[in-house]
Amino acid sequence: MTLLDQFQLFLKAQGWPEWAYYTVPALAGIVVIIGVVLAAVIVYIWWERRFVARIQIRLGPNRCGPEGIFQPIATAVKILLKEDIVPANADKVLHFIAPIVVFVPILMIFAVVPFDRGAILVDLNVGIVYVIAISSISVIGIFTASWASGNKYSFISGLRSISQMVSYEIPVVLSIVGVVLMTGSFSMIKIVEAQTVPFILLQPLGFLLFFMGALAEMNRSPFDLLEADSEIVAGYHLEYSGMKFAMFYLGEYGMALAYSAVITTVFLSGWQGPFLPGVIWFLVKVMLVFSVIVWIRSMMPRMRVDQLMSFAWKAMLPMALINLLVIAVEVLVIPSLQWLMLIINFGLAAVLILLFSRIFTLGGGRVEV
Amino acid sequence: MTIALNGEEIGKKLNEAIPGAVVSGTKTAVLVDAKQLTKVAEYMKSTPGLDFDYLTVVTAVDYLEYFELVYRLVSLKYNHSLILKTRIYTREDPVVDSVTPIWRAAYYQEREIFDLFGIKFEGHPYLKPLLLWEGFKGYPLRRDYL
Amino acid sequence: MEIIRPSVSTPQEEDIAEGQAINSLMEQCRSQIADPDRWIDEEIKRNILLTTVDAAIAWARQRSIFPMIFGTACCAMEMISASSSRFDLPRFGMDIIRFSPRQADVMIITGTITWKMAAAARLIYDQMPEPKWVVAIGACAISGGTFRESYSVVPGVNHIMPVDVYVPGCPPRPEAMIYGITRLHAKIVKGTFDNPSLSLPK
Amino acid sequence: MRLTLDGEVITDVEPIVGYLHRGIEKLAETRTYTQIIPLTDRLDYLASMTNNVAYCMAVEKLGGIKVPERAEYLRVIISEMIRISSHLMAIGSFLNDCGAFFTPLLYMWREREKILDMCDMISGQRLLYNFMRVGGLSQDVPAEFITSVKKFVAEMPRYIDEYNQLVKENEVFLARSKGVGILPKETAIAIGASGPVLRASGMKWDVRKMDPYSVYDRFDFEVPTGQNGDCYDRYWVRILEMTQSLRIMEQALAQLPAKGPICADVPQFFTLPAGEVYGYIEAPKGNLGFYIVSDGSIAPYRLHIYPPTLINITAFADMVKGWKVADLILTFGSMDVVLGEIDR
Amino acid sequence: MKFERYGVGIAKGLGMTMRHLFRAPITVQYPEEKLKISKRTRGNELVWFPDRCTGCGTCTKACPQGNIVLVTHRGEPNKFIVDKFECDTGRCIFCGLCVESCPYNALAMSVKYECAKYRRGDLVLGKEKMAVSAENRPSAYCRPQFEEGLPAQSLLLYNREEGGQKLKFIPLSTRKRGSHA
Repeated sequence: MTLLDQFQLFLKAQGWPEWAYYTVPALAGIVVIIGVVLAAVIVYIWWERRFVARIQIRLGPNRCGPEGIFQPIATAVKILLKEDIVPANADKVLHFIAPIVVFVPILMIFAVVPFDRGAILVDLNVGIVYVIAISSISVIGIFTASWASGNKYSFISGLRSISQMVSYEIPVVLSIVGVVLMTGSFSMIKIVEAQTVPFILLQPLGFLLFFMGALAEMNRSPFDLLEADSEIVAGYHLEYSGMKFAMFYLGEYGMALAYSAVITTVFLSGWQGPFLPGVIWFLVKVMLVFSVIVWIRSMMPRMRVDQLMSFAWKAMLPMALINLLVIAVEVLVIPSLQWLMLIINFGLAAVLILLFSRIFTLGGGRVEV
Repeated sequence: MTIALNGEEIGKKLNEAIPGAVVSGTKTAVLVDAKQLTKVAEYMKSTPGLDFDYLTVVTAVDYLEYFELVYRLVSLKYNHSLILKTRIYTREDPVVDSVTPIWRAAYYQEREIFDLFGIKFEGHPYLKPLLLWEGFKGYPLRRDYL
Repeated sequence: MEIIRPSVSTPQEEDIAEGQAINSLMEQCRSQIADPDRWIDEEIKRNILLTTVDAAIAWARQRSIFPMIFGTACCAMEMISASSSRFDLPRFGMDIIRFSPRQADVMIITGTITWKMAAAARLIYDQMPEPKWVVAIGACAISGGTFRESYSVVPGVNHIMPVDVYVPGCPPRPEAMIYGITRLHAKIVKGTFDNPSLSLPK
Repeated sequence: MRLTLDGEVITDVEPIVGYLHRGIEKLAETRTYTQIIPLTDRLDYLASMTNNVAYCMAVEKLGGIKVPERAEYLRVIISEMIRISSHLMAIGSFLNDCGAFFTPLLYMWREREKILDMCDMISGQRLLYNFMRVGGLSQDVPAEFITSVKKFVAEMPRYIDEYNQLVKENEVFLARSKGVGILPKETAIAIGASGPVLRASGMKWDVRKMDPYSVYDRFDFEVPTGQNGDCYDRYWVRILEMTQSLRIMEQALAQLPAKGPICADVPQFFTLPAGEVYGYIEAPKGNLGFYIVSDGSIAPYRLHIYPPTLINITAFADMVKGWKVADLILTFGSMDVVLGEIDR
Repeated sequence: MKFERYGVGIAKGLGMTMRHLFRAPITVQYPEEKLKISKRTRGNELVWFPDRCTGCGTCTKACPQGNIVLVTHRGEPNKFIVDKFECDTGRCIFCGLCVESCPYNALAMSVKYECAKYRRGDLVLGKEKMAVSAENRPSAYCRPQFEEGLPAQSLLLYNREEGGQKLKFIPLSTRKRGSHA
């Protein structure tokens, strides 16, 4: 029973017409979700700027409001009021559509993210599949943007984004399947409820693979090839300004937030935790995951395109498959002995990492021309 | 210590190997005939005992009557150096042989001289202005510019 | 003023086209562009009250400037110093350095602008969306500095674009640069600089 | 930089320079010998002290001016300090080109700020010092300078350790930089490369050792070399050179005469005997030379600057052909290119 | 290239950044707290002592780009009266050669560096603006006699206790509301 269902029943009891008690809760839920997500994005942008600044032994933005918390709002207002430029050789229609295609799916992911027990917009019984499906739509927007800009740097960025997304989708899905095997359901709520022990402990390797794949899918360092500013200036949103750029910008952080939320839900046992209310636990965990992403970003060099590809196909895919196989056997043979699973899976992670660091080579070659 | 070789002795040696190449040899430098420059350069690079494999500075000086090209050669093997000079006695369309095929170090420096002095280097693989843009009028480092 | 950029294919043609563009730009930019006087006259100022919305917009613009650092020479190093840990320009909300002119608000010209570079500088200035500002940092950007007599240096960047704030020095200290940025903030907020209440804390 | 690409693979590259060509050589013909010193500052603006030293040494060589002992030692200390700061900048921006989001750069910039502080103390400017004069230094250094340099020398090795921890063993960094952008030894010699670029290719050639100028023959230091000449070697050679610079500074501080004149008696406007001279030193970027032709007046007849970075990028096309665009950026970053010096 | 160290290198780097997270930031909050700059600083203006200047014009000769304009007429014996003394700080490179060359110590560098202006014309300094005053103080560049009045430089190298850069963390609540910067 989610909060929305309760709201619906309440309206029904008040004697509202039938169409109203379906639409009103849905609309209210959408508004709340969008509001919460945008507010969270703004807080997390501020958090990233301050956190990176502290790692870099400086202070970071601290002039807008207390400790600079209104900095992202100022940024947002300013960007919205900028002049909107469409380049002369751009594809006008696609140039307009692309930011929307990037931004909307990211909001849509949050529809199935449980913020608390029952605090979910819609409890789909294929929730996790929905997340994976929706999250890869925004790459189409990225590619559209890069094509429509009519700029060669943007286009390189778009090509990179497609190849990156296609290769990293597979290990991500395979590492999720391990979780699904253990839970026995695709539903996000069921996944959270199944985690008496967080799955990060039960499936360390799955978590690592999912985390790396997520980093690649949200174009964060060390996989931030799309916007490698030293190589291809600013990537796909090079030719965008004003509101459209704001959408890309929010989309970028929204994506990071969405993946943090999914990781929290799937591997860190979601809202569950002692003492505090569920939603606080959830937000704290999301913050933690996001901080780790920022932390990694602050010092990792960027990988090269071919190294990125070979890493996905030669290292992550076999590891994910072996992980899946072992978990399937475990679920079949010892479904109730979680402490044994824990030991086996940690051992497996260690062995596979050692093994692959021996046999795997990042392609570092010169292509003869 | 990099030993600066005596130009007089080298000049004598050079004149024996390539007759008529040396115009004069002073203590610090050897002045060679511009027409024999390629031959001299090859001799300098390949003769055992000289082995000038490392070309450092290539530059030109405008003395109004003539352009003087200066090459400073270093041998990493023997740690000695020599200054080689040659002169071009024309201001309109001066041409000299390029040493880029022998020492690649001269690649950019000859392009720069072409750009700023207007001296053409025959045999240079890619003789285009280096620092200034196409269509710049005049050669700024000549003494009569401006 | 317009820079002619014909479509070309081979490198040679490209070079020649670039040279033509530079020469035409040199012809066009013989005189200085007057400094933009965006402030309001005393007379009008008494009659116009800035609304809250305007104030909010000005606040947002002032607090989050995306700089387009057009750094060519020595002053660019001091500009990096100013945004590095010790002086930390990002405190003013300038930590997102966008390398794309489409998203930039202020073009910070640090270093000598040669005629060969001037065409690119002008192009980037044209590509920036309104509202936009230009800060010229260092003697070379302001007037050509010690290279002013040279055959290839633009005698002051105000020959090719209007400049809002001049920061003298060769190179100015990072503090001086930050002071210049705060002057720009003052200009953004009120569109004027004669208001004594705006003076910075000493 | 004009690139021809096949997908993301580079088929041809032609560095196009000259966007910062300011005509320093022409301007120098109209200025007196002292007035040229501020111009030389603006060549390699990350290491302007060494430019000053190179120019002053060339003039001193032609004029036969003897520099006092104390000035020589101070010159050595200051130019080694500047070498460290230049290398820090080079490594930091190289790591930044790798994509490390400014953090290593900012850590290195912290130490660079310390050096700039000390230069500020002696010369009054943070970047372009104009501190050397023909015949010595413009002013004596304050007493605090020596103590702060001693403190700097004492604590710098700790920071170098920190840098090594930060990225030296990072797998992604190794994968990106090892074996990338190889400059073989033969090519390096043929193109006349110098400085860390030449030494990373395995050639043990340092002007400070092979042709000691100033008082460098009195110090005991090593010349670090690499084996492969790839980006990683260039990075590593620079790190090692910083350690050697610290060693030199330590010895110079110990041998520094406590008192004495700091400048030979040279007036502000002076003439040199007619003639020509080539003076060169080992600048942080490589072999920096000044070729001066004098006609006996107060201004040089011709001043030519031999820029190490322009020469070092001669073989750049060979190094990156067949590699990806990302490698090009990395290789270019590892060459430590300063445009002020290339274009003059 | 193999991952030979099993990710240990990455972990080391992450540890290093984490260690820096708990170090004090080295930031100077510029408009509120100012670094004490070098005594010899070559600030971005010139200081002129009108009573000492004889109008000899050595500074104009020493200037590398001929930036100092000096117009005089003959007054008392051995002294010129300065009609116009002008320096375009927008063009000056603050090399200090004019200060160095002045035979009567009548010119010094200023300690001022907050000189940003809105108009190009404001950068040209005349006699009045360059004359020595309480705001326009000389620095000790080539003028060691002024060294005593200036504060000791705060170096990043030293900690606060040793008289180095002062790292006072200003909490935001104490800062004036609506203060500009």
